[in-house]
Amino acid sequence: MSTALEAFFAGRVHEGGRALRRTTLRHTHLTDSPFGIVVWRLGGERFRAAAVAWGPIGGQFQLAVAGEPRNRDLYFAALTPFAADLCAAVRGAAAHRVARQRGSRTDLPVNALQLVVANRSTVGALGLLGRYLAYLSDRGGVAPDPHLLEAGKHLRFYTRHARVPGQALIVPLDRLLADHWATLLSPLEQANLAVLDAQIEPPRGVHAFDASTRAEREAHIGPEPTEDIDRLTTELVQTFNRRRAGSVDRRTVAPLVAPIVEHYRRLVEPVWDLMARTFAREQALPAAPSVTRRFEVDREAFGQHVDWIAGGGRYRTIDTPRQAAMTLRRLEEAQSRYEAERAIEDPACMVPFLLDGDAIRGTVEKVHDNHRTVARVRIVQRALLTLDTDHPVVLPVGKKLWWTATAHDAPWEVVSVSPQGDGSRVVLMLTTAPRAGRLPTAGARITLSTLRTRSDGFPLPLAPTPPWTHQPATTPPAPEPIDAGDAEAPLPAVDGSAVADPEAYR
Amino acid sequence: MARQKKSKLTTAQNEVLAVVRGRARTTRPNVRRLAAFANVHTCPTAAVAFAAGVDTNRVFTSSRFEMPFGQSPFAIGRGIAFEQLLRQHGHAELRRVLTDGLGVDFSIAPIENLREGYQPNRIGLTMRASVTKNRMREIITGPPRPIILDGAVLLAEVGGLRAFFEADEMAIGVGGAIIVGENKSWPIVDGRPADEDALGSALDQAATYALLGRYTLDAIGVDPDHVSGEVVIVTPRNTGLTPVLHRQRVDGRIKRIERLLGSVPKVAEIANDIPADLTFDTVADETAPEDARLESFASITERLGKTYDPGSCLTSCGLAWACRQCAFSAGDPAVAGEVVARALPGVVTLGRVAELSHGAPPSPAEAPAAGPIARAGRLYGEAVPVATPSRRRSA
Amino acid sequence: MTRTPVAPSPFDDAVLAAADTVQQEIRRDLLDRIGREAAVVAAAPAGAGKSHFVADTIGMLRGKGHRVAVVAPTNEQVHSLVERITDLHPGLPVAFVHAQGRDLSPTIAARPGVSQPSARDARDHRESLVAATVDKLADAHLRDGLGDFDVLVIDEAYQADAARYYTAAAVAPTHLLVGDSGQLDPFSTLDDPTFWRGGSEDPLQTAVGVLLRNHPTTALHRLPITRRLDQRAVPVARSFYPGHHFDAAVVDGARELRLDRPGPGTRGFATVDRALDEAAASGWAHVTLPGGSVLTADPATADLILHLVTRLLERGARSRYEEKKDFHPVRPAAIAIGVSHNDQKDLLRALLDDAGLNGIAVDTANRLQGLTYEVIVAWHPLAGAAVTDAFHLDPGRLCVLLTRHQQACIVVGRDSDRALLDGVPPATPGYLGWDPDPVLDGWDAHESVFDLLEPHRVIA
Amino acid sequence: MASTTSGPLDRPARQKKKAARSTERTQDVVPLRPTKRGSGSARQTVTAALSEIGVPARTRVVADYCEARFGEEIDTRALSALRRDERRAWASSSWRPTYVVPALEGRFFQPIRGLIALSDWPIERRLIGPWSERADHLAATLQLARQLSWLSDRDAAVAERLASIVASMARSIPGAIDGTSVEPSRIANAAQSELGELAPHDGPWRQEAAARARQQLSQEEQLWGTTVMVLGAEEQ
Repeated sequence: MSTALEAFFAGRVHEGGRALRRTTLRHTHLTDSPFGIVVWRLGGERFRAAAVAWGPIGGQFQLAVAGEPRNRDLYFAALTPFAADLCAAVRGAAAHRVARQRGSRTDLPVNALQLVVANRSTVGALGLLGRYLAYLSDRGGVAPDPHLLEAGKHLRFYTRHARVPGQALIVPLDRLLADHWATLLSPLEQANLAVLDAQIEPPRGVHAFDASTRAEREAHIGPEPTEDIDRLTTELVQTFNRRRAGSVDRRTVAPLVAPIVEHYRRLVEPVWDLMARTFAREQALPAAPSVTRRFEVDREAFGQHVDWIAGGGRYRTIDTPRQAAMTLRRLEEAQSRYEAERAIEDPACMVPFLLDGDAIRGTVEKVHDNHRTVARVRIVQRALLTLDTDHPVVLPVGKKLWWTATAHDAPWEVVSVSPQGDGSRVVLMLTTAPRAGRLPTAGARITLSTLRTRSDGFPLPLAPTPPWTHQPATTPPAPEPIDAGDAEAPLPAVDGSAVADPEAYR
Repeated sequence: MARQKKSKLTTAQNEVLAVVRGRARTTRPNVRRLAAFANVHTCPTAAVAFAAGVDTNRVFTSSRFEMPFGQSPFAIGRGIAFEQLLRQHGHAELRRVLTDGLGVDFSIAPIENLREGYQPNRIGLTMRASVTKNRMREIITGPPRPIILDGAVLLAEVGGLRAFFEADEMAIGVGGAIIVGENKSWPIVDGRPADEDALGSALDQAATYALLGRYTLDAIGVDPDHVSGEVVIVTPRNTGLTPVLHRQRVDGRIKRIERLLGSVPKVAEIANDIPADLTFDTVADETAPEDARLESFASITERLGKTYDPGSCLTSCGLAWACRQCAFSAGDPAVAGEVVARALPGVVTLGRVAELSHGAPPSPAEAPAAGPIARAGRLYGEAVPVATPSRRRSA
Repeated sequence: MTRTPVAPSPFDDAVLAAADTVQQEIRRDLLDRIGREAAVVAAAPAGAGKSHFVADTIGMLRGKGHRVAVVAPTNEQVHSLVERITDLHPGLPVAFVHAQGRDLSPTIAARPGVSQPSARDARDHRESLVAATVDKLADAHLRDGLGDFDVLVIDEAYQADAARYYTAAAVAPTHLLVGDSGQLDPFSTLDDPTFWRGGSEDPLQTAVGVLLRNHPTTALHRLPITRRLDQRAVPVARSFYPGHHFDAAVVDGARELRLDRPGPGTRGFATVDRALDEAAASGWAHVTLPGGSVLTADPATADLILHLVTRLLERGARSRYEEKKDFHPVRPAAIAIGVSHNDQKDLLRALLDDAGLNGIAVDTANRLQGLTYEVIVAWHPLAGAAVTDAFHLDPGRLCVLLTRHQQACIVVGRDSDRALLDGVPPATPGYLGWDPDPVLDGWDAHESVFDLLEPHRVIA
Repeated sequence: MASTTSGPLDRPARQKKKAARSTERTQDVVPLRPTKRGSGSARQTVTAALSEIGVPARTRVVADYCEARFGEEIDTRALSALRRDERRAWASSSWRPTYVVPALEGRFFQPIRGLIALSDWPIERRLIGPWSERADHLAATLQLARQLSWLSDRDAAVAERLASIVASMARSIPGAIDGTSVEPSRIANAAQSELGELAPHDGPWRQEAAARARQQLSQEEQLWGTTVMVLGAEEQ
């Protein structure tokens, strides 16, 4: 990230009164039938989704509200329809496969279910919910609805996959907007979708800043409720518990829960609309070429996940050293490739690299494709490129740069740099045989950078059994149910004004 | 160990501070306020408010600058319930978790419960503090048997004034050491906290108690290192409230807290050179118009100076929204965050940044920052010829 | 000024003896464990003579007929290992298995016994001493089944991460891990590499870290000596190795840096000359430019550094050593410039090349790890910064920059750098099962180094 | 803080806020400054003005510039009050933003009355030697002339107000003013050429004095000057 560019954006946004595009293209694949999820938790209760809304983005949502999510029976009864829909949607998307042209054995799902949520904290909330549901114990011989367990496994998969740079299986919209728009918001403030949206499209005649501060006060996105929201919730839940008098019978509870459902419907509706609007806005932007490649990687992971689940597979809750090592390598790979693809395909994304001296741009003065030089022992043919840059550049001799048109191929090596007009004259030598397609034409304006889209050598999978050095003295616990506590009776709520030092319980 | 000497305030000084507070609601320093202050300790306005005991979280009550720092009743209820769970049936759970976690048998250890039987005021706190000190002394004088202090009270000199800090628990006599414990009601799942920052601040709190414990021992001529540099955090495991204990070394954090206590401005000094007639009275006046309150606040920050850094202020200071408003009004680059502010040595306002990006001639002072910005402007112009227009909603 | 006559023995015999004892223990423990899945860790401060010890130990192991694989993270490090081994044991067969384009320098390659076979050939000929990078050995093991050694020796084991160690570890049951705990930890390009932090599976913990975590009873020895640094450099170095005592092998005055032509020269060079004189006299100089925050690749700082090295050569710097008792000129190849960022490196490289000083090395701390020079010019990580952050506070980075030199180290920064450490460090997150805190530890290390350098301050 | 790009919000912050107060602008626009001009906004305005001038300047010039450029009346007496507050703020905390500080004379490094600078400038720029005051005047005139020509086709009103200041500053510069017409380019050239003659003297002097200052003075003294009492000079 270039600090100069960030300063430029801040100045222009302050001046113009609205956010500016960071990109000219969309760098995340957005599907036509994304599956939206909104979660509201009970304050401080990390495993208790007091309300879950789901449905097609841009369409109607369904709402599941337990009333008392800390009661296992009510909670599961409320979550089951959501779980069932999610499972159906996942299996549906995975149904159709195409044979892979290249590479791995598994066939590739034609599609993959794309989840869309308001923010990264919702991703975290779904991860914990998934962890809770995926390993439910059948307490008292009562096996929970299998959809709950399966949905839990899906949520676990999605939230872990969320760490892959450039992935599009689960899209937290705050991240999507922050990637595409420059605002006056500090990183912390960018976590609020409504605030971001307000700076991107402030009401006419209102400065982005004023619009966003108002949104910050008035819009609530969740999943964690504010004090005011839960003061309401508290009253409603207490009444509900009093009326139901311990009953968990659907017919008895259904009428009583209505006020709570309304309470959450009022909270979900604006978030749902906001998600639809922001999603549509980004979808309207032309997609960068490489999003299909990245989504193909996503589809592969998605397919493998579904097959694994279908085969009754379970996921570890703690990586083995092998998984961790291979994941790290995969993520680093994905990250550098994503960065490179963004900048190479999108001129706006190349700007920071030009500013930071990691890329140079200029006009090709001439190309000499029959230069002879000694590579180790033998004489070889190489190409020399003379580039006149727009701006003075500092480059050490021998520095390797990739022409953006051949970023997957061999680099050019700096031979010399000398002042020329307002900029510099840079002579570079191609580090491989000059073939057609590898050489730019004289007079062309080209960009070379440190970015490349191919890594050297594909890594081999590690041995399944870890060496003795990597075997923990005590073997890590097998995945275990974590729902033991949900048998406990709901805890009494206490209003902050009623305690001497409410901060003490943060 | 250097220990600040506490000093009483003169009547005059107290009057000055009373003027500064005006109608503003007040607060006493405690471990969390101290931690919050650490995040804004370079801000002169925050320093004055802290010294004068102004409750910054409530200065802007019932205005659009009041920040939602409150917590859900469910969250607070959970916290209280967890504390109770640890104490019920003669602290059975606390004993169990300490015994399991520290490998010392606390099942029959005496428990000094300092939360009950003392007046909820400074007299009570003073008594609790002296009991705490005596029990701690026993680590060398008394028999080598484990004791648990529930609600130990430790003395601190904050800004040269005496303050009381209440530790969750203190396990004395663990292999000849004293171990400080902090309870949190958020869960640990698969050996990981849901939030590393929450764990970080919990460890900072425990580190504060450990440091104050060392001060206490030092003051009574006992080797301060009897207070272990290792602390314990007690949290629920998974769903529900079943407690589990985690040990962690916090030597680095203890050093940090020592620095912090050392850098809290002396209340007396602040009282002495505070500009006369400077007061939070109007700012805290809920009957006054919002803009008047903001304006009064603005003039305070103008006279004292302020540092607005969204990264730390928005999470730690109740004045942050008002500060942000002032910063924006002044076109202060700080609104956009530290990265931007850092990129602009010699350039004072965002308005000027925009001008420089349009090619305004920079002054010698602006030149270093101006070059890259102007170039950014050119490059962005090439890349994004016309700013992508998007449908505007009408207000 | 250390113009003291050379002591009869330039070495501190007590220190040497202490170090020798520890080395004997390490070898004994290692031999005891051969044939079993067990390891010995040798933690060393900067410049403890690890490579020499490794080469020596390998000779011992080969003498007893054990098959050995020796690895290090980077090719440069392995190259110098091969050089050391052949220095100490001329003719001893060493097979350097390398990736394409990473061959040994012709002179080393030509030495008797040295070969550079493919992984497959190394396997087929059952080479009994194979040297490679950690990654290459892992690749050769997975791809071509190279392995079945008696002992795996890892140099710079604190820079090798657990992920790389995973495969390399499988080539032999018994391991000797030698490393420098003060240098930079393994790093990742990920935005948030802390996902596994605190867990025993963390792929980013060091090879030593994962070993000790899973096998806490592993024998751990600390070498109490530094051979590269002399007594004047030791106090600074100690701030990076809390709880690890060590002393300089050479006595005071055993080394000397002399500038033949006197400064100060022209007015423009006044500061530079004062800095050089201070460095020559005391082994340290901390040159500071006017305070203020500047770009990372600040041209003024780069110019000053350029002037320092050009002037150092102009003034005919000569040095004297414990080994080579008479003065010899300091050649460009014996000078290096250490930086924190690649754009600083690029800027300086370009300036030096223009000035015809291609012989002088410029590199980032990560790449300078394990290397030795006579004189180092270090671009202070905090130079001209506006705020501190984890990257620039990392004690490992500062440690590498300030412990590469045998004669003198010149640190270049700004007046305002020290003030960055006024006030209170930022609040930091916590990780269960992971005690160190780079920010807080770095804060302290930086502060103590600033204090130790203060007497050598030269205001530019 | 002017600019010409279109849109209702592109006017300078202060003007925008005036607009917000006067005309019936939507309620969402919060006044961009406290409505009364306290010592408060003086601080921001003076800092902004100085950074645009870029060299130490007489309070009078700064005040005039503030008025011309930002439409802010600055009472020069308020400036000394401001300086007291500034120094208190500096002493009272580890707060280290940009302060308005006095320029220092180069022998005893005492503050010079009525000549102000910014604390984040390198000290050599804040020191005043035999040639410095003239050099600074030329540099300021040069910069304001450039500023003028850039503004003239962007914000006529401001440009007009600025022109008179530039003119009065340029009077003392030979060949800068031809009769009555204010030609920024002509003024710039004149200032530039005289500056060219002074630089070889002023530059080295400043370097040398700065070196001395940084050897001898504490951080505080480097900003606020020494308090040694010498006849004729007094602490302000």
